[in-house]
Amino acid sequence: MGKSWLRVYIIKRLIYAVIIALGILTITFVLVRVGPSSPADKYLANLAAKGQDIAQVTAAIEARYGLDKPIWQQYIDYIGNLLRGNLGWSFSTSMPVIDLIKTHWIYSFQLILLSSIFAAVLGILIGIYSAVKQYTKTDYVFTFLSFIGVSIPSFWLGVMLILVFSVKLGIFKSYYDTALPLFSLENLKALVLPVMTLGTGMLAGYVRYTRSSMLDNLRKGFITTARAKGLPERTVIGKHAFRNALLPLVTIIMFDLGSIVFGGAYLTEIVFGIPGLGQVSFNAIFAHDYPVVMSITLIGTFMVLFINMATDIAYTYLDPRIRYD
Amino acid sequence: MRKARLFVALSLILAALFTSIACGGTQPPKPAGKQGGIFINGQAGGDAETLNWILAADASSSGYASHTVDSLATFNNKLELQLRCLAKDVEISQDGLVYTVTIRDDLKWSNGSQVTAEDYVYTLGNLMFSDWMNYPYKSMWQEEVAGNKVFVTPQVVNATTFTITRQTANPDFVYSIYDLQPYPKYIATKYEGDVKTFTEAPEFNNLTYTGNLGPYRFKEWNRNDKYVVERNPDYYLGRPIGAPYFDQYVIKLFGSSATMQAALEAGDITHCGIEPEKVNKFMGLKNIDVYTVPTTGYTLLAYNQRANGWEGLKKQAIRQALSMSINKETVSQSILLGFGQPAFSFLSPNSPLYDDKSVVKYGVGPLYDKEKAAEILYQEGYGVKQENGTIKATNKDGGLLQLVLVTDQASQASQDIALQVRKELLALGIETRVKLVPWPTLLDQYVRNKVPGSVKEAGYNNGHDAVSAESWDMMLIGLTGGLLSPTSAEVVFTTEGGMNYFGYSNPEVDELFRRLKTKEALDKNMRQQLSSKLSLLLSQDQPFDFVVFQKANQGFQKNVVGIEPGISMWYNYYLWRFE
Amino acid sequence: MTKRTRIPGKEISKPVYINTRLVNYYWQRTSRNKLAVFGLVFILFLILLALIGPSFTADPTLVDFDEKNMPPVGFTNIKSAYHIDTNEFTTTEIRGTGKHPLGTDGKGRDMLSMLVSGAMVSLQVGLIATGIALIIGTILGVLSAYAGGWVDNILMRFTDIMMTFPFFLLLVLIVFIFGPSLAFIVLAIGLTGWTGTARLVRSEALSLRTREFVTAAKALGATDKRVIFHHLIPNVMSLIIVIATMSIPGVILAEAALSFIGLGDPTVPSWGIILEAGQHSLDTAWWIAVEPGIMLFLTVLAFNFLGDGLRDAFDPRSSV
Amino acid sequence: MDNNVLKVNNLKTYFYTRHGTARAVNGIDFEVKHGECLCLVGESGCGKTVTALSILRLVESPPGKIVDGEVLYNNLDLTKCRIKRLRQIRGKDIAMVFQEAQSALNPVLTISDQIIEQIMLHLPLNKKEAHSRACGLLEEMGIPSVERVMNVYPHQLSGGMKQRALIAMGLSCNPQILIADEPTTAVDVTIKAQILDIFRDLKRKRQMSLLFITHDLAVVSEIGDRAVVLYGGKDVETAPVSEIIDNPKHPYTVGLIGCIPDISQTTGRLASIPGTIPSPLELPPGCPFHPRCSRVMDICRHQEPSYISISHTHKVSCFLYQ
Repeated sequence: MGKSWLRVYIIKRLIYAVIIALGILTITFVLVRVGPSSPADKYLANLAAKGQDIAQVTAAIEARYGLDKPIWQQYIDYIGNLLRGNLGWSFSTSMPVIDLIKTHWIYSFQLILLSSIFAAVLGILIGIYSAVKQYTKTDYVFTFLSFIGVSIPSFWLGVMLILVFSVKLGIFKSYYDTALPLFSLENLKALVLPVMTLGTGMLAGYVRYTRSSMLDNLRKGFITTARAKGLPERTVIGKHAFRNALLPLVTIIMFDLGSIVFGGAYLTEIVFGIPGLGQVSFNAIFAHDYPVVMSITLIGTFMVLFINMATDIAYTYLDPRIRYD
Repeated sequence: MRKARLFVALSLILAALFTSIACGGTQPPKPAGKQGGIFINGQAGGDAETLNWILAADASSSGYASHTVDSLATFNNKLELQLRCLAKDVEISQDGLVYTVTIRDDLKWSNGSQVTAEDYVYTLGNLMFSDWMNYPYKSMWQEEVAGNKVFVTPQVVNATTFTITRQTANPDFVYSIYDLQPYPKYIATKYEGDVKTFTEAPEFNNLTYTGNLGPYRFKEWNRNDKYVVERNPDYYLGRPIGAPYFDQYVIKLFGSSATMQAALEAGDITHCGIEPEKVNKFMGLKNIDVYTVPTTGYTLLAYNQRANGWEGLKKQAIRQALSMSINKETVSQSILLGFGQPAFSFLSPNSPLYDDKSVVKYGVGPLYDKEKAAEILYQEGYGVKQENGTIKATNKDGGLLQLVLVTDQASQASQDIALQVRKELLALGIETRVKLVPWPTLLDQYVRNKVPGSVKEAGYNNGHDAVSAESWDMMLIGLTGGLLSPTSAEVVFTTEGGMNYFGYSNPEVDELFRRLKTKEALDKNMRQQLSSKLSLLLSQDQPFDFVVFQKANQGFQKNVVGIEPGISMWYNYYLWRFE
Repeated sequence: MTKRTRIPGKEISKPVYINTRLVNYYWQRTSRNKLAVFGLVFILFLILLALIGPSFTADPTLVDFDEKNMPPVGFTNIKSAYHIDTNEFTTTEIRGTGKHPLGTDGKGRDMLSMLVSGAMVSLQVGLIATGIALIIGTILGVLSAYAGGWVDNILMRFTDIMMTFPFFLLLVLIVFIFGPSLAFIVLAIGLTGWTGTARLVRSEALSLRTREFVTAAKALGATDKRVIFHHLIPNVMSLIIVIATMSIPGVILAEAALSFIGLGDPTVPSWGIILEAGQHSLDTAWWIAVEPGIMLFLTVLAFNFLGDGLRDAFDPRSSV
Repeated sequence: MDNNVLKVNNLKTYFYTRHGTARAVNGIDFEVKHGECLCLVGESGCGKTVTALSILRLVESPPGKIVDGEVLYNNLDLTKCRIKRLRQIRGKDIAMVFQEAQSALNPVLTISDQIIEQIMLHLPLNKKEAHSRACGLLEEMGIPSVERVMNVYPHQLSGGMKQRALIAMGLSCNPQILIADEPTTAVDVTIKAQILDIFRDLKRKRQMSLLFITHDLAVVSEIGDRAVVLYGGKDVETAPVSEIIDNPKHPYTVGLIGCIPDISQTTGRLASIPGTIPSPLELPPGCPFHPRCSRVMDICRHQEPSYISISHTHKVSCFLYQ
């Protein structure tokens, strides 16, 4: 089946993405510059303790951050550099922003990837089971647990997991050790608690969405048709019902992927001391490291836009009825 | 996580202080111990900002870099001078104006070339004193001559000797010299003149030049995670004995002190600081040693003596009365669980200049007396006698006396003490509103001041008539107490001092500080005398209530040997090793 | 077997809140859901607690450092003190007392009192911030649907931008830059959280716009303002009630998360603030982190239960 | 040995809902003979569809449950046999065609996927053979450009096409019995005629039994051999179609026949049965039809009428004939 309209659609979406990104960049820029605080503020305790002339130091630091120029000039400079592919220099970590991102994305990525897989696989399986066994005791238990799962604050769950598994039982380390090789069992073990922390909410959400989406579809006529054909229940549910139930699930899973880096993943990174992108970006905010804040916002934005687009395109394959014109 | 910021900032300052002077030269060389192992130092604060330390304004950055480059000198736990990187001496001329520094002749940069006096003079003259660099701490190298701030003059004498010449005497200046670290001239000239390229210079950001100057060499710095340095076999101080002993020294960052301490308990890290509540637990652990050491960090309660503070605070008697009603023992026993020491002076009790007899001890013993405090307030017209005979503090017109106590919300210790102060003053009938504000707001709204209606931008001390945007009466802040150089407190206490935002003015104090920076203070006895006088004067006058000096608890794995607990315990850390 | 029931009055332009028959109907549908009833009861209990609780509990700001880290009733804790003069440690075992049934925090404040006053904070945050978000979202959504054309275009592109903005990052940015006072946090959450509402309301209003009663009102000469405020908005109310209930938990959690990373208002002891303080003393005083977490969890759970029940009640498809 | 291929005895299917027990099918008896077309007739809500679903045990459970009776296919009771055995019968021996092709076809699978899936499940054919078999069936249904239709998704076909594809699917394994549940309701008049033609052809060519469910007596008269009239979950009259049309006995059947518009009659209003069909939740005592019956007697209100044979082929359950 030819999908030539899809190419037009992608081009449209890309143009649209650039416009959105520009809007977001501008808002971020304005936000970080209109605030009353200065990057020099956090040094003042130190400087005062050493008896320094604070005004002079503030001026020196602001000059080095490029904040002494007029705001519009800074904006143009920033956008200009960006267009040339230069994300700038991170003052709070003393390395090019691009390198900073390159060294830290993997920590977030592995966490998010594992959590998503854990949550999606388990969530979908439980959701399907629960839907098929609707109104049985197991269904009630799973539904209730899923309510608990979505209601538990992830950061609190992380703290509790540490309390139980690290402090009381001593099974897991309470922090993530970056020294472990990426593809090793130890690394996987180190990620168990973080993945549970981040994944539980997602998992519970997926259970609920899968269950309701499956229930919607299990009531449909084509399920009776499929059964009337003599198909085994596994095929009826796995092929006929689930393929139809997948669509809303994909939306929600993709949305989670796009929004989790700077939400749940960040909180998890804080609790377990994982130096991922979430930590990098929020530390940059606290350090007034504008080039990093801007770049991370930009990356976050593009990621969301890209995931949205990927979702839309995935739809056209999952549901032949969908067309974008 | 941010909550403990000020506290953390303080401990970082201390850590930096210790690590930057983490050397030791006159020590008799210890027998060669077992080499090997990784020392992991846990920290629950923020990461350093740069290894290009000359640009750093934060405390951790120079601490990170100093593992690879020693300073000129350091002090041991008894605050005795330990000369390092120096072959001979720092000699001060009779008139106190010329400092002659002689460095060792066996110091090498990474390319094998010798570290010379030229490098030091270049670092001072072409980097620290240059306009393009705008060195954050440049005022440490400036003096006031005929109303202008001018830099001191460095000069090369020969390959291992240079001089620094001042126009005015200042006995405390020598401490700036002791802390000096060199930049390699042969690399720095490449970047000279352009702060941007200098900032991004790979040699400085990766410390590739440090040769044999420090016990460790840079290995890896994973931001927000860990900083790793590895054993430097060429280390000039360790050469005869093979020190340092650890293969690697790691600074590992944690998101919270709880996980960090759990890691110490589990043996995943070698060392970290321990909060008062947990000391007992760690003392009970078989694998952990806990050392309680004094620090220079102290908390003080500033009384606003500017126009937008309560007018009573301008009177010495009232300030004394308030200080008299705040129990410092309670603060150090109940809040810090004993890991504190009542403070009566800006000088740390550990300072050789501190004289316990020349302070007035408000807030302890007979000078913790609420009745007497009430009586004073009553006599000054700020109180009414109640039917039962007790005195209730009031406003001048007999109304409810309300005071505003502001402090940084990030500091747990300050918050605790603020609430305790509120409780103590409530007993006098004073209602205190505790305002916890973020650090930037604190600076912007409460600290910075300007003369109303003037066009001059708000500063930290804009003269007698200036006031801050928000009015306040008391402020709890943390400062580093004077250890060796009393004049570092000058900015806070003198009328014109750059950090005197609370409007204190006492000509006698000004005069004593001035004299401490003159030639006469070069004389050790005179210096002691002047400091004691100043200490007494300030503890009488109570521009602040000096509340408490904190003690730190350092937890180590038991198998680390060679530690000398004390205020400067890191001074010989290159000799530490595992059993 | 699915039995379809027509919702009485669905087409009537009377708003839900004054149509008692409809309210009764929805209440009946909601009350069939036991979990939703539990949620509602818990929320009412919480409101009651927040309103009259403080007059029964001690002053939550009252510090007593001699009674810090007291365990809850039935638990014990070790209290230690270092004596500088003798360089000795004294330790005593302390037991939870009726004076502090849920123990005390690191400042010796009564946990029960703090949790009670924290309930007020969480409810305020949840209700006010959601209210702000809903008002903005509803107005923009209805306006967008009603005006159409370039107004719709601009508003929806702006909504897209705000939606694409990583929500928590934006929130942290705003709160960090402008300072963490509770009022500002509430405002910031409200100002960033309206996009979903705007979208949903817009699509609902778009479908309503073409309905007969709106056309009829227009034909009778109703002004735009009247159509919007008397016909469109009342008819999206049921949707809004569901959105509100479903988004309150998120808002409460956002405030708690902000507090957790140190951007909470330290002068107001919200559950998030207490929790954050508690996580540093997990091994010595676990209850400081556990108790507010449980409250937070139960509150969010209650709102989720209720929201789910309401959504089912308002959704004719789901009746079984 | 009789030539019944399917025999339904006293079938009862109840739904247990929050509002009470819905007795959707409340004791139905009928049999389908080899090669005949039996029509189940009744208003909507009388239990026709549930009967059809109950035969293959397709009633959603919970809330539905077959509480009594038996469905005998070649002496095998489908209500009690093992599910594995039943699956072998479903789609192979007994196939079903549902009323709304739109919802009965899976929207995310192509037509070929859906037909081939069934063929390969029951017949020992490989994919290619199954494909050509499916093409043949579609062709037989009168679908033009079969190859194209095979590869499209249901939403790309018109209603009539979908219905044909669905029928093709039902026929794909040469079932002995085809149950068609109102296959003509959801399509417009011309398509309806074409679909009915298809069924007539099938009956002629394939010699299979057809259980045709409809509310439309006109359709019954066109293709039915025998008819069973259902009311309130029970069969009230069974007879050959001609008898039903010409000589209805049960007052309900009489009423139904009266409802058929006769275009030759130009005056008068359409006749209708007063009242509404009883809710399966609250079936009236006695004869379920008595509240609407114009010839109601006292006994009808208390006692259920039993089935009596009026002739060899005509049975009715009404006190009028006892």
